[in-house]
Amino acid sequence: MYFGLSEDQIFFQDNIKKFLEENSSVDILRKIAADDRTFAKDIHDGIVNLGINGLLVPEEFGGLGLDILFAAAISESLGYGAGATPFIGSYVMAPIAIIDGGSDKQKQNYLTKVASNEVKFGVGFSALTGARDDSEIQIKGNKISGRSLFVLDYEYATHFLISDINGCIGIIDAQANGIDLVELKTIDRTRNVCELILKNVDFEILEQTKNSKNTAEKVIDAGRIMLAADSLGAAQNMINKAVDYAKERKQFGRAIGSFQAVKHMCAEMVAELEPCYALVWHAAHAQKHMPNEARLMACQAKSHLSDVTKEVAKKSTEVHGGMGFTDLLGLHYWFKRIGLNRQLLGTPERVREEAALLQLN
Amino acid sequence: MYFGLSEDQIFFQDNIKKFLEENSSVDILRKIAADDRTFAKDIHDGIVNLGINGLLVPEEFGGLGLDILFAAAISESLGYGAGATPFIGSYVMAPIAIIDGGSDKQKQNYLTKVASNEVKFGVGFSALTGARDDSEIQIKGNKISGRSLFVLDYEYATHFLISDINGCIGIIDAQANGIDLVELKTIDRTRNVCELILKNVDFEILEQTKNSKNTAEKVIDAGRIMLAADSLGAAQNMINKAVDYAKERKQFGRAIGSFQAVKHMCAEMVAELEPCYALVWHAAHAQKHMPNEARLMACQAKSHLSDVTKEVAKKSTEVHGGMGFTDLLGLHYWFKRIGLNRQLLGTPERVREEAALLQLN
Amino acid sequence: MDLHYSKEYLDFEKEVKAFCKKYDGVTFTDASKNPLASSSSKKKKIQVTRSEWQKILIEQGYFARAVPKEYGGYGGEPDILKSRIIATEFSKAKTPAPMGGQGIDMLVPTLLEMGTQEQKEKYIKPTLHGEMIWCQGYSEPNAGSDLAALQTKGELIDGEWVINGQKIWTSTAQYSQMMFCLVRTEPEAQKHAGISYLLIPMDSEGIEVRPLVDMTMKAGFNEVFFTDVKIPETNIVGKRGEGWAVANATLGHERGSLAPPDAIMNRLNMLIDLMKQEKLDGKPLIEHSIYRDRLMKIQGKVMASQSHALRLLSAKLNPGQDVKVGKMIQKLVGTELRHELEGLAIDVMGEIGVLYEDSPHLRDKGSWQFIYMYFLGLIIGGGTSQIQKNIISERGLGLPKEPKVQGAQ
Amino acid sequence: MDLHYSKEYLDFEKEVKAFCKKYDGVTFTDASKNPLASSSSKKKKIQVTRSEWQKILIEQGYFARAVPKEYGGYGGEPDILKSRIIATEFSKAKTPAPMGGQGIDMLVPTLLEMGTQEQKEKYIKPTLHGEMIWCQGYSEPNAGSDLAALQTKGELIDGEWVINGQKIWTSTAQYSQMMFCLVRTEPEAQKHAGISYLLIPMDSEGIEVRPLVDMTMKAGFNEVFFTDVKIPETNIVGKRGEGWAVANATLGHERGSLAPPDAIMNRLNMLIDLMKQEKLDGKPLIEHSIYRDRLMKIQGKVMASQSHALRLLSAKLNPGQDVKVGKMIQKLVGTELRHELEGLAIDVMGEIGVLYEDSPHLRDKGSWQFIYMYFLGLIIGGGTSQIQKNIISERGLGLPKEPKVQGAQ
Repeated sequence: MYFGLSEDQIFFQDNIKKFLEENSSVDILRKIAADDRTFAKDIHDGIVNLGINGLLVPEEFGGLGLDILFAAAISESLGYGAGATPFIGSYVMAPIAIIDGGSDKQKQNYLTKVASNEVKFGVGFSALTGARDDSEIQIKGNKISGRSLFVLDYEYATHFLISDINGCIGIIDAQANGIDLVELKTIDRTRNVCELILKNVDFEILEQTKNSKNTAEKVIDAGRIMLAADSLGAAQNMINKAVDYAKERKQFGRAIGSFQAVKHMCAEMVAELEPCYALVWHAAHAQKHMPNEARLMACQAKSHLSDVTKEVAKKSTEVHGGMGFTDLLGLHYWFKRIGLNRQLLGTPERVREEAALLQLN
Repeated sequence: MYFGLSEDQIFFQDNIKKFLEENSSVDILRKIAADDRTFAKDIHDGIVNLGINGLLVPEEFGGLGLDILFAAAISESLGYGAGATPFIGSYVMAPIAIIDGGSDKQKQNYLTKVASNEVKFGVGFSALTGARDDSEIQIKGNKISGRSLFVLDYEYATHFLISDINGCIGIIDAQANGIDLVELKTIDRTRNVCELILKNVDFEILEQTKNSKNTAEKVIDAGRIMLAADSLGAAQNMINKAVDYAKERKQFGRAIGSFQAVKHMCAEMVAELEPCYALVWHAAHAQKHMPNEARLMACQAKSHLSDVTKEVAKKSTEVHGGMGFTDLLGLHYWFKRIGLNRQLLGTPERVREEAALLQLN
Repeated sequence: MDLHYSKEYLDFEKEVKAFCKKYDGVTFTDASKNPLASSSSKKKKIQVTRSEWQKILIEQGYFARAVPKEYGGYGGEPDILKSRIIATEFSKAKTPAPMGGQGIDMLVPTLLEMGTQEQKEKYIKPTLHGEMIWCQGYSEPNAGSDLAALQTKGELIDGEWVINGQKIWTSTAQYSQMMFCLVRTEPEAQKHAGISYLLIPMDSEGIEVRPLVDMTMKAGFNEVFFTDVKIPETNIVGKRGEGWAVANATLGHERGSLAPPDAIMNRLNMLIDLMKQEKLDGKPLIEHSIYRDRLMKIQGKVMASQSHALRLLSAKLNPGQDVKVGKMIQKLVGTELRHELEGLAIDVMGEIGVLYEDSPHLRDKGSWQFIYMYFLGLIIGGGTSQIQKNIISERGLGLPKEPKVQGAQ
Repeated sequence: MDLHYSKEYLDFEKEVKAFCKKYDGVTFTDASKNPLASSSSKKKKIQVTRSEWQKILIEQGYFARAVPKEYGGYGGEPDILKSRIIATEFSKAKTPAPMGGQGIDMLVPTLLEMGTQEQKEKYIKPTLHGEMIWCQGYSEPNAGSDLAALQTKGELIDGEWVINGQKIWTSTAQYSQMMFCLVRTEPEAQKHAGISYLLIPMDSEGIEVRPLVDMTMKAGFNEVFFTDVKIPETNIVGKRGEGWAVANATLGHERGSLAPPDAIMNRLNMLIDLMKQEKLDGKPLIEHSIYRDRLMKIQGKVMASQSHALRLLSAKLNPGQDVKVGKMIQKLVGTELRHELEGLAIDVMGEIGVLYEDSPHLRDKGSWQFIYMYFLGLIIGGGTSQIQKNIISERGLGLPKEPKVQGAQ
């Protein structure tokens, strides 16, 4: 019996953290936020070199064949380092969709290319997770029309994977006719989202998703766990920064960390965040090993982490006093990463409602 | 322009506080909680001697003709002193029901007797405010059957005022045939509630309430403001006790009130509670002077105070450490008073839902 | 991540299941005076005394597993996973758990580590067999969170300790044969020094136990007054003036056990049942989305705490695993969460939720209000939430201690 | 309780309404560089300069009411109720408010109380007329909440102050002609002593203003660096070493004005509109009871804070009325509440809620995210919430100060 990350998982995490520590300083983040994309490209290339693109792709298709827990461990480290790279869409949601929903031929075709990095997916699922502006996606035969509002990881995408409101998922080529790509700007400049306006675009439906929501649900569950893990890592980094700052910064003749008010803020953050590790890992583990609890745990991981990390983001900023508010320390890059994760793939209220319905039915 | 209590109102409050300070020590409360009703009777008599029974009764019927703001001021002081006396039902909700809903004859008959203290009402409105066990009250002609679950201020009642789910309000004589009175025991022993099981009991319907919910709504609004005011007073007393204790009690060689953690708990309580005075007063004032906002403000006063005072009750107990948990200091009598108020005439969620619907329609 | 048991443990699980089946419906012939004893089931198949039951459990290795045979234990190796299996299966089958209490949980480990040979022989066996109940005498009215400030005095006169003073918060004092107690024996020494750990028979002359009613209106605790109480010089554990260290070894123990995570899951399930049964405006509460959202929020926290408990268990089994501050937060998080959960149940019931004691219409024997208040007591007791936060931030995160105060001792 | 205005004020209200009507749609010919200036309406009826507008308002007694005529004010009695009427009617009619800013809000009152005759004559009128913009130089990188620790040095050499050091959080520094500034002039004196209050022309040689980008990605603040900046000896307010007292007179002013309660009511109404427009699963958010419950909770708090503001206003009008700690809590409660309100709007919008800057699909010009972050800044700035709680508990409740620390200054 062992509950926790394996040595391999921790080793991979450490590699990513180390890479980001060396290549993604606050100065670099500042440049990326100012739309200097060459730095983002370097980070993305470095992370891909570590092997994340083939992570979930089965070994028979040239990937590493690892599981969602492994992906969660990586997502956590990307959140920790505010890694400006596609991950959740391109390398988690997309391969899972194809593994679970694709025909043998589709798997052979796309998974191999994901593993070899020839094909990169942007992923649009918000029609299913409570998009505020109606997406009006319509699939007719092999054509798709409508709007997919929040497409993740679009920047380097060669293809897009889109779901309609019924969980019917298909692939479009980024070069196909009829695609209008509108860049969206969010608070978080370390990840990129766009809107796709589609007019009668060629659409290759994943075989198993024509009449079943199952695949879409698995994809969303995995995506939510990744978001939870990303926020976990980001929040942990913010706490670490706050604790370090509280030890160094002096006010009224003493380290601010010796004031009970500051101490207790730090203690409260840790007390809330620490159990989240186990929840995220457990939920990720459940995706493979505990099918009856998999969906519920994914929902609860997403919504609980959204709430806890929102609070951590605020409190850790407060511990930094005025400096927390500036771009000088750059704490806000993590604050905003947590802010984006909270709203993606369903707000906490929406996701908890899903969790409740899972248990009532 | 003057926003606040008048000198008269403050004078009356002070009289009640003084009376309770002298006659309702924690020792007395302990005896009352142990069902020694003679002490409760003394307190009730003393409070009536101060004139609260005729408070809202118009002068033409022998009362003081004061308004809901005045009643709120008194309710606050009763909460402050944990006054073991009927008030909200007998001397606020009942007279308002009769003033607003009674025929001239009913007013003449009952209001005069309320003012002279011949008639005392127990009041049962929970059919309208979200009773958990269905009350099944049925009114047929001049007879009423069914159950009224949470009847307030029943102990000295000569009559009961009962509302059905449609806001049809009527009076029954406590001596009438067909009444089964079941005493309920709550956490708060300073006030008494019962269940009435009615079988075909003579029922004198208030003239104006036959086809209109208006009176019932006014009665509930006033009752809710009284509950809010009572919790306000109770919470203020708990804060005062906590601050005093924090100044006196020494741990680790210094007054616990010099620890930032304790200080900040006190500051948080005050910061939450202080604006509640204005909300309660404003809501009470609105009942007479701002008809368009009267209902909304009553709802918000009730629900907001329920939440703030729940937190104050917890924190002020914590400031007292282990002593807060004992019966020795008796802090829990106020804790429980706040606990009862929270659930009466609608839980916070239920009342906020009403507030929302008021604004949507 | 591997949440499976190995064959050894699967076999053990089977064994325990068989044991539980064998003793299904076991009842006790002696109604134990100790309120911490588990209540028994209805079917009257096997009847034993509480003490006999303790012996059966010890014989099986289900209790006192790591206590040497010579002191009445099983004499085996400690095995956390087996303890967990026992707890889980006993809970499922409603088999009566072994007795707990401060003697078994705190005194026995202390004696095993620091007691004399004579003390071990004299006290451990009857304690394990449920024949000797202990209470703890640490807190005093003027030494709540600040134990080092305690004032109860012990003087060594003619080969006897003569004790004067007062203790508070001594649960089970009225049922106990013995108290383990912190007493100031060297009045000149600095705060933490000068305290000794004494063992006091509760039938000694000069002891008065007064029940201490708390906000639940039950006397869950007591005050204990000492007037010239005399006990033998040898009734000391560890050396004179070293009682602080002796006590600290077991204090950590207490903090971990206050809010067991299985209990909260059971309670959450009770709450869900309640919300299916109670109706508001004709609809079960579980279908009112606002209440349901509050429930889901709490479920998220409960699931996190359950998973976290597994992680801590795993860290015990795999000593390399780092749980950092994971252990220190347990008391703070567990007690606050439980208080919040019970509070939701009260709101769910509305007016019904304030009923108490033996009132008509009471749900679940009034346990929601009782535990709501009781857990406020636990938030405060055994180190308030404020003290917990000090510990987490200073020992867990390495934040500097508050600077020494001028003029303070 | 009497919420009515007397005849005098009803007449005044009419007068102000008429004024607003007369100047309906007034616009400014000079696009003010001061970002604190109100934006103008669309209809282009009357055109004036900002400075002309200030003068019109002063002439009416609508601005600088209590400032003596000789210094450019109206020369009347202060009247809180009239101020309130002006604010309310201007807000309703969207009439441009008078300019605010640190010069008008903080420096002018300070000079009136403590300035020399010459200083009053020189600075007040152009400041009121919007021709002289000021910034505040209090905070330093190593003196955030602890102003007494400031290090910027001023030496009196040959009849001139020579200033070296650095200030931070100086909003409007890039537009300002002048700075009022705290500078350490007596290095040997104890912390609070030894500070002087100086007036520094921003075009002095040796001043460098660097914009300070904050988490909103706007440069709402600046850092200001001083290298051998020389100003006349007479540019000091109050005496040498008494700057702390001079500054404290106006600090209180700032805390009260950070979160005006009218603004939050407007914002709440915007949120309600948003919830009527945005849809989730085909239904407006306002009909989703969970979100609506969050809205109602916030509405309760907003109503309490609105009523509380009336109570404080009343206490100003009726000096006998006791508002106890009522004033001290305003900054803490107001900023936290506003932050919470803006946060709900973000959740209401879901994914749309994270859009920012000039993104497509942006609602309300991205103001929800901007203000959500900006108010986190205000929670911290001007005395963090932690400092506020110290003030409330020590000055408001009389709890003892933290004991002096051994070794600290």
